[in-house]
Amino acid sequence: MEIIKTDVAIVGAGGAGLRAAIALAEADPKIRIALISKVYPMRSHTCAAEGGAAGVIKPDDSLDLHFNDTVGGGDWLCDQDAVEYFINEAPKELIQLEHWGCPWSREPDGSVAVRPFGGMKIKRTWFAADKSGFHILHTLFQTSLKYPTIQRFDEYYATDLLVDDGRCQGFTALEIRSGQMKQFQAKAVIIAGGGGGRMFPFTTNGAIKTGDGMALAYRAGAPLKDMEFVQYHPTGLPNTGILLTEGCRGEGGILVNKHGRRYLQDYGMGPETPVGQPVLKTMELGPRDRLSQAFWHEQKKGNTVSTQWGDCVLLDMRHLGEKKINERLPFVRDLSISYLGMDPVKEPIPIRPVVHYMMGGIHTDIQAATPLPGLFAAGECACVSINGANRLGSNSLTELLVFGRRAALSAIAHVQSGLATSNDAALAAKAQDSENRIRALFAKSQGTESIAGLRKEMMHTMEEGAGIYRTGEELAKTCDKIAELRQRYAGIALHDKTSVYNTDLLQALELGSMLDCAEAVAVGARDRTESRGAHQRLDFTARDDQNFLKHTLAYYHPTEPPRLDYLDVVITKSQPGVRDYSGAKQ
Amino acid sequence: MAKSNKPIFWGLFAAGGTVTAFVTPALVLITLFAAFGAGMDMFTYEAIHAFAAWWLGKLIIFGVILLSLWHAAHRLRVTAHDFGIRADTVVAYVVYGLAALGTLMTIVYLLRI
Amino acid sequence: MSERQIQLEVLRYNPETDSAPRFQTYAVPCLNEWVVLDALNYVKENLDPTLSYRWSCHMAVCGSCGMMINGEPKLGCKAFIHEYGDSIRVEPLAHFPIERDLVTVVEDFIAKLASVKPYLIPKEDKPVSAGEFKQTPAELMKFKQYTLCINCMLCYAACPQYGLVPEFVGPAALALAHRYNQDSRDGGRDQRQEVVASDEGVWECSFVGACSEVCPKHVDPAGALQQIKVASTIDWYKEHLMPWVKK
Amino acid sequence: MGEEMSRKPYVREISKTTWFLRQPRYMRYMAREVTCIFIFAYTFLLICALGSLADGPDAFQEFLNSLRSPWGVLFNLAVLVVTAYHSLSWFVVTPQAMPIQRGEEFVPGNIIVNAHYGAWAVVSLIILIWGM
Ligand SMILES: Cc1cc2nc3c(=O)[nH]c(=O)nc-3n(C[C@H](O)[C@H](O)[C@H](O)COP(=O)(O)OP(=O)(O)OC[C@H]3O[C@@H](n4cnc5c(N)ncnc54)[C@H](O)[C@@H]3O)c2cc1C
Ligand code: SF4
Ligand code: F3S
Ligand code: FES
Repeated sequence: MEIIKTDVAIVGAGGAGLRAAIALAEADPKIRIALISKVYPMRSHTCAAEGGAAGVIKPDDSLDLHFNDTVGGGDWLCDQDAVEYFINEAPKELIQLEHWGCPWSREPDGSVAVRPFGGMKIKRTWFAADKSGFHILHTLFQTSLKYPTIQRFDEYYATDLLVDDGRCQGFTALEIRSGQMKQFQAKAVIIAGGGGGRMFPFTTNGAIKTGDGMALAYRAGAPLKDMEFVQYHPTGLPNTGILLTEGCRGEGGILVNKHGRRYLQDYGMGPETPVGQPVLKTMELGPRDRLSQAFWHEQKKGNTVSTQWGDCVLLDMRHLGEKKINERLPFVRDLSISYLGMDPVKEPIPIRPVVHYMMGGIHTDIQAATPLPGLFAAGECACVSINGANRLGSNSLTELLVFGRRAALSAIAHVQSGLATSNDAALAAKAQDSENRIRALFAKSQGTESIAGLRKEMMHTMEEGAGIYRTGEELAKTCDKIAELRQRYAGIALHDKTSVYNTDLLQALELGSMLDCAEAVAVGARDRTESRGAHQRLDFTARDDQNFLKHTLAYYHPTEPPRLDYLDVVITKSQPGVRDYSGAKQ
Repeated sequence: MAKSNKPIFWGLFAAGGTVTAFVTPALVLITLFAAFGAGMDMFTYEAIHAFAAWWLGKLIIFGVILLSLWHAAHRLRVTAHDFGIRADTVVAYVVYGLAALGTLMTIVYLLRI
Repeated sequence: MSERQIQLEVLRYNPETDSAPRFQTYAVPCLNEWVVLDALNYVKENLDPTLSYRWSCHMAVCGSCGMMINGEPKLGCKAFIHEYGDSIRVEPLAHFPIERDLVTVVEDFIAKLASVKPYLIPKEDKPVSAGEFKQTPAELMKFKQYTLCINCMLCYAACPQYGLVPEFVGPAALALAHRYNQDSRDGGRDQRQEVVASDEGVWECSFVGACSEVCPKHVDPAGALQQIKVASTIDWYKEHLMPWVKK
Repeated sequence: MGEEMSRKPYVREISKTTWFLRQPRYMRYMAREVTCIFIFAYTFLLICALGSLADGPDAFQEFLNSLRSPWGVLFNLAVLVVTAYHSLSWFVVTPQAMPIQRGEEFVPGNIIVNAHYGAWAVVSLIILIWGM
């Protein structure tokens, strides 16, 4: 097996991975950097983000306000020291991106423009039309080309971390185009593998979001944190899950039910605001979890519109007019026309909540370090706990930047801390184990289970048990089902026996990652007998700060469900309070 | 990689393309009339000679012919390539040579008028 | 929901067993609002797990799923079944070597993107603490269109000059150089000209215009390339005929 | 998953001489390109006219006579069609090569194209009136 030696290796070249790579290259031109990704960097799912990135820049805003919005939005499950670091760094990172050429939308005087976003009390979301993530990703990718020390390994799939002597020292990866395994030896590893929304049937997430990064760390012994918090986005297209950005509502779009009536005021987000004059943090600009939950209630009341793609409510933007829609939401218009055949200028668009984001992920501290020495994580796959029980829209793009860089700085510190030399023979043996595992999977042909079949069952049970509203009973079923699927996974058959670009093998590996993550979600949710943020239980409807002002930590077990442990939330200055989106209390 | 010298020719090509686009069809219409023998009294030697003898007339004629030639020559070079003739240097010599020849003839004739 | 049976003819190539690509036909029951990518996913899930192709976002933004559909470069996720007849022919993007099935070898494209220095080379250095560069909406508009490229390479598959002369830097990469050249914050044009204004750069383009016709994001690379030619020509004449007006 | 290298990318050859038959848009392009042959030839015709003008009235009359041959007529007709196509194809792409930005907006392409058509008509009219 070819061995590639480097100082810092990064798994994932989305927003977080690229930001980390650039930070490393800028910090020290002598550091060797390996940036590996299962897709070409600009294909990473950061490109799909539309709305924008939050950071305090305008004079009417303040760091405290951003702090309060974030912590309250996260239903007090955020670690407040991490949030504080995050909001302090946010504006710097966004300006840095501006200096790298990001085409942020502008005010007439040439300063960057900000837009309102759900759950934010003040306009503070930087945006580049409705392609913010796309522009961030491309700006980062293009900027990364400036640095010769960033060595890219595009279309390499990381399979297992190599842990020896109690620390992470690299990983094995499959070179997709040749089908060969490679061993990456690194003094520090940063995982930036993105989220795992693909374990659910309706999702805004692209095909590559299969939780690989989380699973890598999890299997190597680092715990996953708060996995039960899965964010639904209230406005996805019903047939494809394609997202219509929160910017739609930020610009003044409204949600109505089948009677043409706005309904959010019935769920504690009123009083009703005038059409076309959105008021921050109320009605349509309430947080995502609340909006998605309101959908569920409307559905139960029979107020939803039934379409050929299932039940929907309507997102009405007609009053914005063609000019504004073209200027601020051109992509939204394009997507609606293309994929649904409906023009938001002319008609209300049917939408439904779809799985969007995972608040949980690899447990890291405020330094972006995991409990496993030498292993760092950033981006959606990590859980630094700034998002708590519900991420506020536009905080995550900023998070990629802030903690991507943070992970890089921590990795450098780790590399420079004088590490013991690695035991090459031990690493080689572990790499060999990993190769054997992949080879065995590749060779499987007798199995009776199909990848597509297992995947469907997983999605179904996740939607049933771990959806917008959960019950202990349903969750118990889902846990059992996932455990069963993990066992049946051993019986899958691989039909494709070609080494070159074997997507059958990749899908098998991705399914393995999703099953591991799905179990952490389901078990975490089953044992959290309270309702908080995105985790809503019909059998435990109240928030329970007494018992659950805590993070869930899930530890991997190869054949059994994860072992759970809990960790206190860090509270510095904001005591848990009531999440109020009624707009009454100005 | 070195910067190309193609801008010399491309500049002439682009200017020529614009000039020919504006004037050539009308010119052709005139010669077509002449070819049909229509309005023969208008194509008197004297009238045309007078125009060509006038300094501005000379300049206009020279400009139109020069730019048309170099426009066509440069595009022909590309077209040869498009038809699979890959001896670009030879092609360039031939087409630009023709254009140079035409330019020279125009100068000589204009001086003789 | 209307359903329609489609004959999906897919070019298959397995480097380990085939000496040349061949077509394989699948009968796919399609819903009317499906895109070609949905049909391929149907094949992969239900008929033939060995079929290989790239995709991710399913919303025409990641640029992975470029392929020839009935001979035309298209994004698989934006080629609607209802726009085609009952038989659809799918091939890997033209002008790129086939790695396997619909997967092409794209290193050449990536290297070309990198070759034009596609990053901001600021006119003046400015520390982050000094805040953002000012840029008016009009200045932003000047290059905005060229930032929309998703690197899908459809333009390379459409450009005959790239097919004939693989050294050609090509439409998307050159349009990206133009994007930075036009940015009011940038001062790196001279550095980019080395590659951009070389023979293999913009001068290999004969303004076929196919690139812009197929571009799913309306980047209009053809326009960008002509603008580069105009500017480079002015450069040349200035440099050689009026050396005293040095910038 | 073999140990040895199993990649073997397949390169599809493109014919250097017949590539443009593949697609209508390539044919349109080639049609545009070959206009140059006619423009080249026609320009030499003009040069000949100039030469005859320099040689005196007899030579000029001879030139006019030669124009009037069937070949002369046919040639002129062909050039007319072809150069008109050149003009159209040239004006249609000017907004791409030379966009005009007014404030935040770009002047719509069809306005620029139409302005060119208008100017073309005016220039042609002037030439025709002047020439006759
Ligand atoms: C449709 C949509 C809209 C959004 N809009 C917004 C918004 O407006 N504002 C906001 O703040 N957030 C938004 N988000 C959330 C945000 O975009 C994501 O959380 C964020 O982009 C994740 O970035 P990342 O760098 O962590 O991961 P990604 O960009 O997903 O990148 C993951 C990387 O890891 C690589 N990788 C994964 N597994 C492996 C493996 N096994 N081996 C090698 N490489 C691997 C992938 O190739 C990829 O490069 C949105 C999300 C979606 C889906
Ligand atoms: S210019 Fe258009 S066609 Fe070419 S790569 Fe970019 S988006 Fe694709
Ligand atoms: S198709 Fe090719 S030749 Fe030029 S205009 Fe576009 S790059
Ligand atoms: S799948 Fe992303 S562009 Fe088609």
